[in-house]
Order: sequence, then C-alpha cells, then structure tokens
Amino acid sequence: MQDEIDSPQHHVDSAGTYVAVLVTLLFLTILTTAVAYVDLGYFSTVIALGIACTKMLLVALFFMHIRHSTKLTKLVVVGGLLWLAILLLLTLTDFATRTWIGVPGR
Amino acid sequence: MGNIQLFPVQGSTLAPEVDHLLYFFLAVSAFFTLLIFCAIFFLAIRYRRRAANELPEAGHTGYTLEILWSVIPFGITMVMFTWGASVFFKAARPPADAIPIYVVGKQWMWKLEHMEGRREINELHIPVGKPVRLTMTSEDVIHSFFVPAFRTKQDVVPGRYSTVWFQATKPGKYHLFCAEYCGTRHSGMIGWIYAMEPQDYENWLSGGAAQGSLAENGKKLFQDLACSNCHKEDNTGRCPALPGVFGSTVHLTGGATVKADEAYIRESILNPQAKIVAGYEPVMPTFQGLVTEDQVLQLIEYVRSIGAKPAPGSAPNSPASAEKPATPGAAPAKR
Amino acid sequence: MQLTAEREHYLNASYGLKSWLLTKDHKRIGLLYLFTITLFFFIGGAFATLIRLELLTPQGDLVSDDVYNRLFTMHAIAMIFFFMIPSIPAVLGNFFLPIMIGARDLAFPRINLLSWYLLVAGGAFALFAMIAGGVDTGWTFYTPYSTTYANGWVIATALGIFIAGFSSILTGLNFIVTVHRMRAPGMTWFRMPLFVWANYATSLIQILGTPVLAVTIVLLFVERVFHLGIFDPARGGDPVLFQHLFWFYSHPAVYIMVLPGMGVISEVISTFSRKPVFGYAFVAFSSVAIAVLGFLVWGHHLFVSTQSAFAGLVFSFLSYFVAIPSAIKVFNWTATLYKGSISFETPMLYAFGFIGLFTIGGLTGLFLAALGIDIHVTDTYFVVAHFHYVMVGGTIMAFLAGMHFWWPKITGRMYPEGWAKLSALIVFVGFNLTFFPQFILGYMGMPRRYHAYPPEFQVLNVLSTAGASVLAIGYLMPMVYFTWSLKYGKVAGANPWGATGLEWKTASPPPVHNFDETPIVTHDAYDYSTVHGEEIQVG
Amino acid sequence: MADHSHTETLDLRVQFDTAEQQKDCSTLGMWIFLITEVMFFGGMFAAYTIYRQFYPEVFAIASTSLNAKIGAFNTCVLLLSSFTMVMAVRAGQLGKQKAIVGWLILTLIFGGAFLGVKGIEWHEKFVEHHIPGQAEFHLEGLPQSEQGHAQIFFSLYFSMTGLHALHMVVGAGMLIWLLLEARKGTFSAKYYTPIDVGGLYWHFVDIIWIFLFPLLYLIDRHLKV
Ligand code: HEA
Ligand code: HEA
Ligand code: HEC
Ligand code: CUA
Ligand SMILES: [Cu+2]
Repeated sequence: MQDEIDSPQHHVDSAGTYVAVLVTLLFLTILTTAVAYVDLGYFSTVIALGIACTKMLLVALFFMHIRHSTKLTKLVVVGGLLWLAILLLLTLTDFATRTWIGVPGR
Repeated sequence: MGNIQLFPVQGSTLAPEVDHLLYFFLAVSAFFTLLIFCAIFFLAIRYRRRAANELPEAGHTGYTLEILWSVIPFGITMVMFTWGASVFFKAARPPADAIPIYVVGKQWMWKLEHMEGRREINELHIPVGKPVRLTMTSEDVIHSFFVPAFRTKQDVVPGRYSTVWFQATKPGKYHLFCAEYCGTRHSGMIGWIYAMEPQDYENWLSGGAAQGSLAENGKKLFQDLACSNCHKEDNTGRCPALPGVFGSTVHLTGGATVKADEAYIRESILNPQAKIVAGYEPVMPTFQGLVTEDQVLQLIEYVRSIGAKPAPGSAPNSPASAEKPATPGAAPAKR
Repeated sequence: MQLTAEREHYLNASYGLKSWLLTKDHKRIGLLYLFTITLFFFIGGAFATLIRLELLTPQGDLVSDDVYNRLFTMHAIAMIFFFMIPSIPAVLGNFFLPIMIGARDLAFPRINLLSWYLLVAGGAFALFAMIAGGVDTGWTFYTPYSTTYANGWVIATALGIFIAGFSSILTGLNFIVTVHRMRAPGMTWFRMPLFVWANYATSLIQILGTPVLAVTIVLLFVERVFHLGIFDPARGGDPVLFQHLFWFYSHPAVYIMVLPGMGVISEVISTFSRKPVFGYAFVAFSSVAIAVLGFLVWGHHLFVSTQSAFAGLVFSFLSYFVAIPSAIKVFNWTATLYKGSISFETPMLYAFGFIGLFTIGGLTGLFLAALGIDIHVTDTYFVVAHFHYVMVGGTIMAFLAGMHFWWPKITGRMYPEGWAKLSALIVFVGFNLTFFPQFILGYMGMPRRYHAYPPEFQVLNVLSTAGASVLAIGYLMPMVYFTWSLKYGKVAGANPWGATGLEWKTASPPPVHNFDETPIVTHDAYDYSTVHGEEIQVG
Repeated sequence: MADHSHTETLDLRVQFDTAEQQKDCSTLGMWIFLITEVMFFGGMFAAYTIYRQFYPEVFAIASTSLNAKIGAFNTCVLLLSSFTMVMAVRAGQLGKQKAIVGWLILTLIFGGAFLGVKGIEWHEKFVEHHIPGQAEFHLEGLPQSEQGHAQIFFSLYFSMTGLHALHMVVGAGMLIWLLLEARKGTFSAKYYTPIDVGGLYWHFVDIIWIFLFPLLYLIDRHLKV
C-alpha cells in the first residue's frame, strides 16, 4: 500500500514555459544587481532577499516540477524550510538578546 | 577518607536556594519513580501469566487517562521551570554594591586581581557577608569558574567578558574548580576560595598591597602606553576626556548609543574603530597585542575609578548600578 | 511454514565472504552492522574500563592526564557515533522494519549497503586516530580548544564522524521512503507496529539534524587546516556559535539514540503482556512529537556558556515540553500491564529495566533543564550520571531486550533463558552501582573530565568502579551465550513468543525476500486474537 | 500483488511492485536528500546571519571588494545551465535520445563555465591577499583592528562558495555519468528517472547560489559605492 500517488510527472511542460521562466530569472538577476547600488536603507536587504526567494520559487515550481508533484513532496519541502527557520531563529534568540539584562556574559 | 560526605557545604546565599529547588525536584522524582516502580511490580505480579494459552481482553483506551497524565506532569514541569528560572535570575544579576574582582583564566591557572591591587593565583580571598562580583575573561580557551559550595558556575570565554557573583555566608576554605574542559591539565586548574570575616579580609588586603591597587596600576599603564598624551583631563585636543565616562551612556557617530561598561572600554582599547564617539575622529590606535588581558582589566579599572564616583553602593548612579539594564537594545557589546 | 533444515533462507541462500560484502539484502546488512557496532561497543567499553580504573584513586596514577583525556574522548566517540547511533536503527531497524511493514526490502538496497560501508569507512578513520595517538577534545569538540590548541588527531576523528554521519543520513532517508511507499496492502499508518513509528521518527531526526553536524565539522576542519576563522575569538569570532551548531544536532541525536529503544520496548511489553500497547495512537504520535520538539531545546547545554540569559529562559522552557511525550510513553507502557497476561522472559526483564532506569534518567534530565540547578551541576558527574542512565540504562537495555526478543527470528535458534536472565540481573545491579553514586558525586561538585580529584570524592568513585566491573561481566555474558546458541540453541519456531507482528508470520530465519507471498494486512497491530491458538508454547 | 520472482530490470527492481512506485521512491528519496542539503548549508547561513549582525559595516566593505558584475554574470550562467538541465529532463520525458545528450552537454558547458569564473574570482582573492589566515591578509579601507572581522567575512565567503563549488563538481560528475548512460541509450520515455532526479539536484545547487549571490555580493553594497 502506498500513499496517494496522483501520478506525478506525467505532465510534460512546454519548452516555451521553460524559456519564459528562464527569461524572468535572468531579468530578476539583473534587477537585483542594479538595485543593490541604490540606497534604500533597511529595504535593500529585504528586496535582495525577496528577489532571491522569488527566484527560488520559480526554479522550484517550474524547473523542479513542484507544481505537479505529490502532496508529500510539497510537505517535504515546506518541512525542510521550517527546520531551516528553527535553526536560524532559535540561534538568534541567543545572539539577538545578549545585552538584554546588561550583565556581561549573561 | 573515612568520613563520607554526601552533601556539599552551603557556603553562599545562593546555596540554600539551589538546595531547596533540589529538594523539590527530588520529591517529585521520588514520587514518580516510586509510582512507576511500584505499579510495574504490582501489576506484573498480579497479572502474571497463569496459563500458557491465556488471552486477556484487549482493553479500551480512554482519552481521560491520556489527558490526565499529560496535563499533570506538564503542570509540574511549569513549576520546575518557573522556580528554576527565578533562582537563575538571582544568580545572574549581581547586586549594585558588589565588590568587583577581575579574573583571567588561562591554561591552566586562575589569575585573580582585587581592586586594591592584590593579585592571587588559584586562590581567592573574599569577605563573608558581602556580595562579590567577578568579571572574567580567558587568554586562550574556554574555562569555567565553579565553586560547588556557592552552587554557581560560569564559563570564561576568550574575547568576551562574563560575570558571576556570590555572597559567602560562612568563613571557610572552599574548592574552586575549572569546570569546562580546557586541555591536558584541566583537572589541575583548581584552587581555593578563602571566605574570611570582613575584618580579617581587610587585614589580608592591606597585608600585600605592595603591588599597588588595580586602578593605580591602570593609571601607570595609562601613562606608560601614552594614553594620557591624547586623553587629557581637560578635554582639550581631539580626544574625549575619560573622567565620568564609565557607566554613562555614550553617543556614537551614526546616532547609536552605547553604555560604557567593561566590554565597551575593552573594545575601545583593543578595537577603537568599532564604535566612534560622536564628534571625534577615529584616530585612536589599537592596542591589540600591546596589552595583556590583565592589563586591559587594569586599564578598565582605572577608567572606572575616574568615572562618576559617589559613595560606594548607595547612590543610584553609582558605576555599578548603572550597569543594570540601562538601555536594552543599545548597540550591543557583542564580544 | 516448513521447518526442515534444507529450507532456503537468507542465511543459506548463498555463501562466501563476497555474498555478504556485496549483499543487498537488508537482513544481511543488518547483521553486518551488528558486527561493526559490537566491535565499537567493546572498544568503547575497554576505554570505559580504563577510565573507571584510573578514577579508583584520587591521584592520577594509572595513566597520565593527557592519556586520560584521550580515553574519555575516544570512549564517547566510539560509543556515541559508532555504537549507539547506528545500534538499534541500523541493526534491528534494518532487519525488521521492512518485514514489519510487509516489504521485500528497503526502497534503496544499494544505498543501504553503501551506508554500511560509510560507517565502516568512518570507523576506520576513527580507529586510525585512536591507534595513532587519539584525540583529547572531548566528544563535544569545543572551539577554540579543538581548532587551535588540541594536538591530537582531531581532523582524522572529525572526518570519521563526518563520514559516519552520511551513513546515518542515508539510513534515515531509506527508512522514510520505505515507510511511505513500500507498505504491504492493508498496512495503514495506524496498523504499523510502534517499532516502525519509532524508527520513522528517528529517521526524521537523522535527516534533519545530521547535516548540521556535518557542516559544523566542515567549519571546524577548515578552521583547523586552512585557518579560516569562523569561530576564532582572536578575529572576533564567537566560540559559542560552534556550541549552538554542535548541539543543534547533538541534542536531537540523544533522541536518535533513545527513540528506537522506545520502539523496541513497545513491542516487547505488548508481546509479553499479550495486550495491545495501551493508547497506541498516543505512543505513536509521542515518538514524532519527541522528534520534533527535540529540535527546539538544544540551548539547555549552554546555560552557563555565556549564552544570553533570555535564550536560557527560552530553552529551559522548551526543554520541559519534551518531557511530556516521554511521560506519556512511560505511563502507557505501565498501563499496558494492567489486566495483561504477563510472562517474564529475558526481553521483558530488560524492558522493565528500561522503564525504571529511563524514568530515573529522564527525571534527572528535568533537574538539568532547570536553570537554577543546572548552573550548579552542569559539567559535573551529575550530568555524566544522567546521560548514562538514559543511554546505558535506557538504550542499551532496550537494545539487549530487542536482541533477545528477535534472536530466534534472526538466527532460528533460542538463546539459553536461564543464563540470559542471570545476565540481565547482573547488568541491572552493576549499572546502578556504577552510575547512581555519580549523581551524588555531581551534586557534591566533582567536575567531569577530571583525571585526578580531591580525596573526599573517593568512596563514591570506588563504588562506581566496582559497579563497572560487575557491569562488564553482565555485558560479556550475552556475547558468550549468543555465540553458543548459534550451534547449540534450541531450534525456534516461526513465532516462539506468540507475538503479532508480520515478522512472526514468516519463517525463522526469514526467506530471502522476507515472505513467500506478499502479506495482506487485515488487522490492527497487536491483535492477539490472530495468534491465539497457534503455537503459544513459551518455556 | 505481483510475485517477486521476476528478473530485475532497471525500471523495476525486485523490491518494488510497479515501475510507478519505483520512480516515485527515487524522486521522494532525492527530495529528502535535498532537505538534508538545505540543513547543511543552513549551518553556514546561520553563521553568516550572526556575523553580519555583529559587524555590519565590515561586511558591507568586504562585500564591495567582490565584483558584483562578475557575480551577476555567473548567476546568469548558472541559471542557463538550469534551463538546459530542465530541457534535458523534458527530452527524457519525451524519450528523445539525441536531445537528452545535447542538452546534457550544454548543461555541462555552462556548469564548467560557472566553475571557471569562480576559479578566476578566487584567484583574484589570492592576488589581493584576501585569504583569511594569511599573515599578509589586508582588506583595503579598514583599520588594522577590523581586519579580523574582515577575515571572518572571507572565511564565510570561501567556505560557502567553496562548498557550493564542491556540490557543482559532484553535479558535474553526475552529469557525465548521465551523459554516458544516455549515449548507451539507457533512457526512454518509460525510464528516465536518473535524469529527473539528477535534475533536481542540479537545480537545488542553483538555488543555493541564488541566495549566496545577494548575501555575499549585494547586501549593503550601497553603503560604500
Ligand atoms: C539517550 C539519551 C538522552 C535522553 C533521552 C535525554 C533526555 C533528556 N535530557 Fe539529557 N543528555 C544526554 C542524553 C540524553 N538526554 C547527554 C548525552 C547529555 C550530555 C552531553 C554532554 O555534555 O556530554 C545530556 C545532557 C542534558 C542536559 C545538559 C546538562 C548540562 O550539560 O548542563 C540537559 C539540560 O536540560 C538534559 C535534559 C534532558 C531532558 C529534559 C530529557 C528528557 O527528554 C527526559 C524526558 C523523560 C522523562 C521526564 C522521564 C519519564 C517521565 C515520567 C516518569 C513521568 C513524570 C514526568 C514528569 C513529572 C514531567 N540533558
Ligand atoms: C552510548 C554511550 C555510552 C556508553 C554505552 C557508555 C558506557 C560507559 N561509560 Fe561512558 N560516556 C559517554 C557515553 C557512553 N558511556 C559519553 C558521551 C561520555 C562523555 C565524554 C566526554 O566528556 O567527552 C562518557 C563519559 C564517561 C565517564 C566520565 C569521564 C569523565 O568525565 O572524566 C565515565 C566515568 O565513569 C564513563 C563510564 C562508563 C562506563 C563504566 C560505561 C559502561 O556502561 C561500559 C560497560 C561496557 C564494558 C565494560 C564493555 C565490556 C568489555 C570489556 C570488559 C572488555 C574490556 C577489555 C579491556 C579492559 C582490555 N563514561
Ligand atoms: C592617538 C590618540 C589616542 C591615544 C594614544 C589613545 N586614545 Fe583613546 N580615544 C582617542 C579618540 C580620538 C577617541 C574618540 C573616538 C573613538 O571613540 O574612537 C578615543 C576614545 C577612547 C575611549 C572611549 C571614550 C568615550 O568617551 O566613550 C576610551 C575608553 C579610550 N579611548 C581609552 C584609551 C586608553 C585606555 C588608551 C591607552 C591604552 C587610549 N585611549 C589611547 C584617541 C586616543
Ligand atoms: Cu580550565 Cu578546565
Ligand atoms: Cu540535550
């Protein structure tokens, strides 16, 4: 017995789709590079990472066929990102709060 | 060896608190351990297999029991957490009037310096009944300052300062251990704490003050290292005057502020460019490699001694009290 | 189910060294693992023996301080990375997980074999390091000691652990895919034996945690070899960051070590009470809950490390959440006994031992998770006692329970019951004598990793050493009688315990592809009405 | 269910019942492996985040010493290789043998170009003495006391790009193997799982770079143009 296999990957995307995705990706690369020279303060980082996330989504959804994959695969991806978030956020609970009680080393 | 001792002496104000917490944990643990042991014992005997082919009814699982034995332990653990945290916070925050002592750990010895200038190695004399606050750093690897009788310990990390404090309650001689593994002679990095009546302590202090007080040594260094060439008392020239700096809130170029604590002064000496005082040029050279950790501590003590200085332990703006959570979120002294 | 000697099974299907070294059969690979980890257990045990002998007297008289530091480091590395982490999953899990869900093999048999070779390769590096002079960093490799000051074979050992880590990752990956995709018809998630649930949860930790250890080792490596300065305090790096990354893996790793053991205990308790495990679904979910929550608590190893007090608070708080699923398991096992039909074969004795000792070990974990107590007892023998209670008193007991439980299935022979019971008793007594005194030592303030100690700690240390020698005997006995039983043991039937799992529905030892016919599952796990009346004839 | 005495074929190994099940297992297995890779790089991302927060100005200046234009160019090369890879997978799905080989070769070429450019960039660092741990290390525009922090930036730079490059090399090895198999005619519309799974890996390595590029080259660049 297996979990639902809603027959993945029998779906063949057209070459045009891939070309469109590629062009978008290249455009975003140039965009993020250009924007980096503009001082948007705090937003510079947000935009750089936002564009990177968009590019990641494009690659994952189209090139890696997440669009057509099983629920389990999607769950695996989301789970992985969640764990990355745990690693980053809980590590930061230390490094971001080091001075809160104002005693060195506490 | 004849007399077996099974419990450590209570030597500090913290010790009874930690011990009470321990008693609570022991009681809870004893209860659950006995509960489980007895239950297994009696059930196993009561329901032992009597016939080879016996087949017991498969019972039903009720949610009530499951909820019961999730919620009750959870409640207990929350008490454990809260109580444990409250003891910890007492151990984490030194009182304002604590006597400062400086500690440098290195493979494999403890170097301790009193404000008044007495230096000790692997021994620390402290007065009974007065809080003592240690500011600690390491010259090489991580060590840990551990006094079982005081029920407290704190790692000593290179490149950073850490703090531990205690108030001895009984005169006596207590073990000082290094509790973080630090290499070959880790088990030899031990010493003694001598808790003395305040009067004896004063005598002891004055007994060997020949080396000059910490601040005096710092002052001398301040001259020798030519700090005084730039930092003039009268605030002339390109440098900020240092009197009154310690414990104050310093405004930096870029708009941030920082509280001038040990870590900040240390950084100003070793890494002056990290935080530039507003209105000044970043011309101060680094003294990284020119001064040892001990000397940094002496300089800090000197800067502290010329800081705002009301009667010790009273006024709210005394240097030590200013170290309390003054400006949360102020540019952190990360290292 | 014929039992003639000529019947073909996985052991006699082919012969020769090559047929083992190139096998893709998960059962044979399980046995390959068994030999490997046994070797490392005895290596680690030999180091432990030397540690205990040294600590017999307060002076450091048996070995030098440098040697002592190498001893406890290599003791822990052998025991943790090359014995305990692969122990139950890679031996018993490998052997039984596919059978228990009615599969012919794991999803990726070649990768399974590869992961054994990786463990061997990693082990070879570690062994080389041990023979060439050892390492003295402690198994935690804290920087900057390990990057700059230690002069042992840090890199060889770290590389060995890195490679063994891949072995662990691949095993976990294999198990997860197998459980998701290879279950027999009718084997729904809630019909899976709890041992499978436990291994599934373990696999989650293996794939999510181990890579972080791997990268931590890589960063250690580049800092030591290429002088990159990621943790170097001299350049403004933070050694505490290393500790965060290390414990991000190594705390969840303690659940890699204990969860499969809990799975074994569920099987054993059920079989020898002839009752389904009480609160099956809760026990199943608690495994997953432990795996998930286990990732949120690592900072409880850093309470005095200069981690911020606020982070300490968060991690202490979260630590208590893991205790709840563990409590659920302990209570449910106990409740399973109620109105059961309980018999006292060796696996059951070990299971009782597990529950008792794990309870003590777990409860003392709660002491450590309390900030106020931990500042006193961290880095003392209290911690040493805590983790030996959960690992030696817990996991090793469970491993032995599982070995005895499934021995007839693996080899087709029974072990000698009398000897086995005796050794279980010896292990239990020896264990408590070894490690209980260490709780007291720890609270008295004896720091860990001490080669010499003040004389007032001696009495308790003598007790501990005495216990360790009893324990050693208890561990050597199964070696002897298991080997003996291979030739002289009573021939076992397909289902000597009257147990329910699919593994008992196939012959002992199982055929090459596990089942003569793919089983179709129609009952819940632990439905004893399906075996009742069959050969229930327990000695 | 199917009896298991059938002889093993590439698209149906003994342990599986159907080819569908086998393909699904391989894909799932690769995704899980990619998750372990996320966590592997995650450790370095954590270190990066913390140090960037510690020493923002130093990191800004150190970022500026990298050539963003070359970085952007290289990103484009890598994205192109991802595109050719997905085309190879598509050719596999359609069972077009020749096309598989062609697209794989293109992928290899772009991958190689990326590594080549990376090599040039690394070489520059050597020339400029931006190698942490070397006595001559010196990053222009920073006082002596901040050089240590700059070393941390470059330590991260080299570990992150180094490990990424290592993954590329492994990926290239995989491509070569796929290429050889494809030329033997192993793949067809029925059995192209290895290309599919290999593609997942290749795209993943691409995604890592998508993040490394802004993190190392771009963020806070405006602070010092
Ligand atoms: C198999 C291994 C294993 C397991 C399962 C555990 C389980 C737990 N551990 Fe342990 N631990 C280690 C192995 C393990 N540990 C190791 C190896 C170290 C030291 C590493 C080193 O430094 O070298 C360590 C160190 C360690 C520390 C750090 C100590 C220090 O260095 O200062 C802490 C602190 O919180 C801790 C806590 C816990 C907790 C809360 C649990 C919990 O999961 C326990 C949960 C179980 C129970 C609670 C018992 C069952 C429940 C009941 C009977 C019901 C009653 C319950 C309640 C009232 C709640 N452990
Ligand atoms: C799974 C893990 C595991 C296991 C099974 C064990 C098993 C044992 N451990 Fe282990 N131990 C650790 C994990 C483990 N330990 C870890 C992680 C540390 C921390 C290390 C560090 O600080 O970095 C540690 C540290 C540690 C210390 C503290 C050292 C110190 O801090 O200074 C001690 C001291 O008593 C000890 C004792 C024992 C004993 C007596 C056993 C016994 O259970 C072993 C019994 C087994 C045998 C005895 C084998 C039988 C074989 C023989 C008898 C052959 C003998 C042959 C010759 C002597 C030639 N261990
Ligand atoms: C070349 C001149 C020069 C020398 C020598 C010098 N300093 Fe400074 N120092 C400065 C300047 C300029 C500043 C203000 C700008 C800054 O913050 O870096 C400063 C700032 C400081 C501060 C921070 C003051 C505040 O108001 O926050 C401290 C503390 C300090 N120096 C201590 C020392 C010590 C101790 C020495 C000797 C070991 C020393 N300095 C040597 C020029 C110097
Ligand atoms: Cu210093 Cu241990
Ligand atoms: Cu832990």
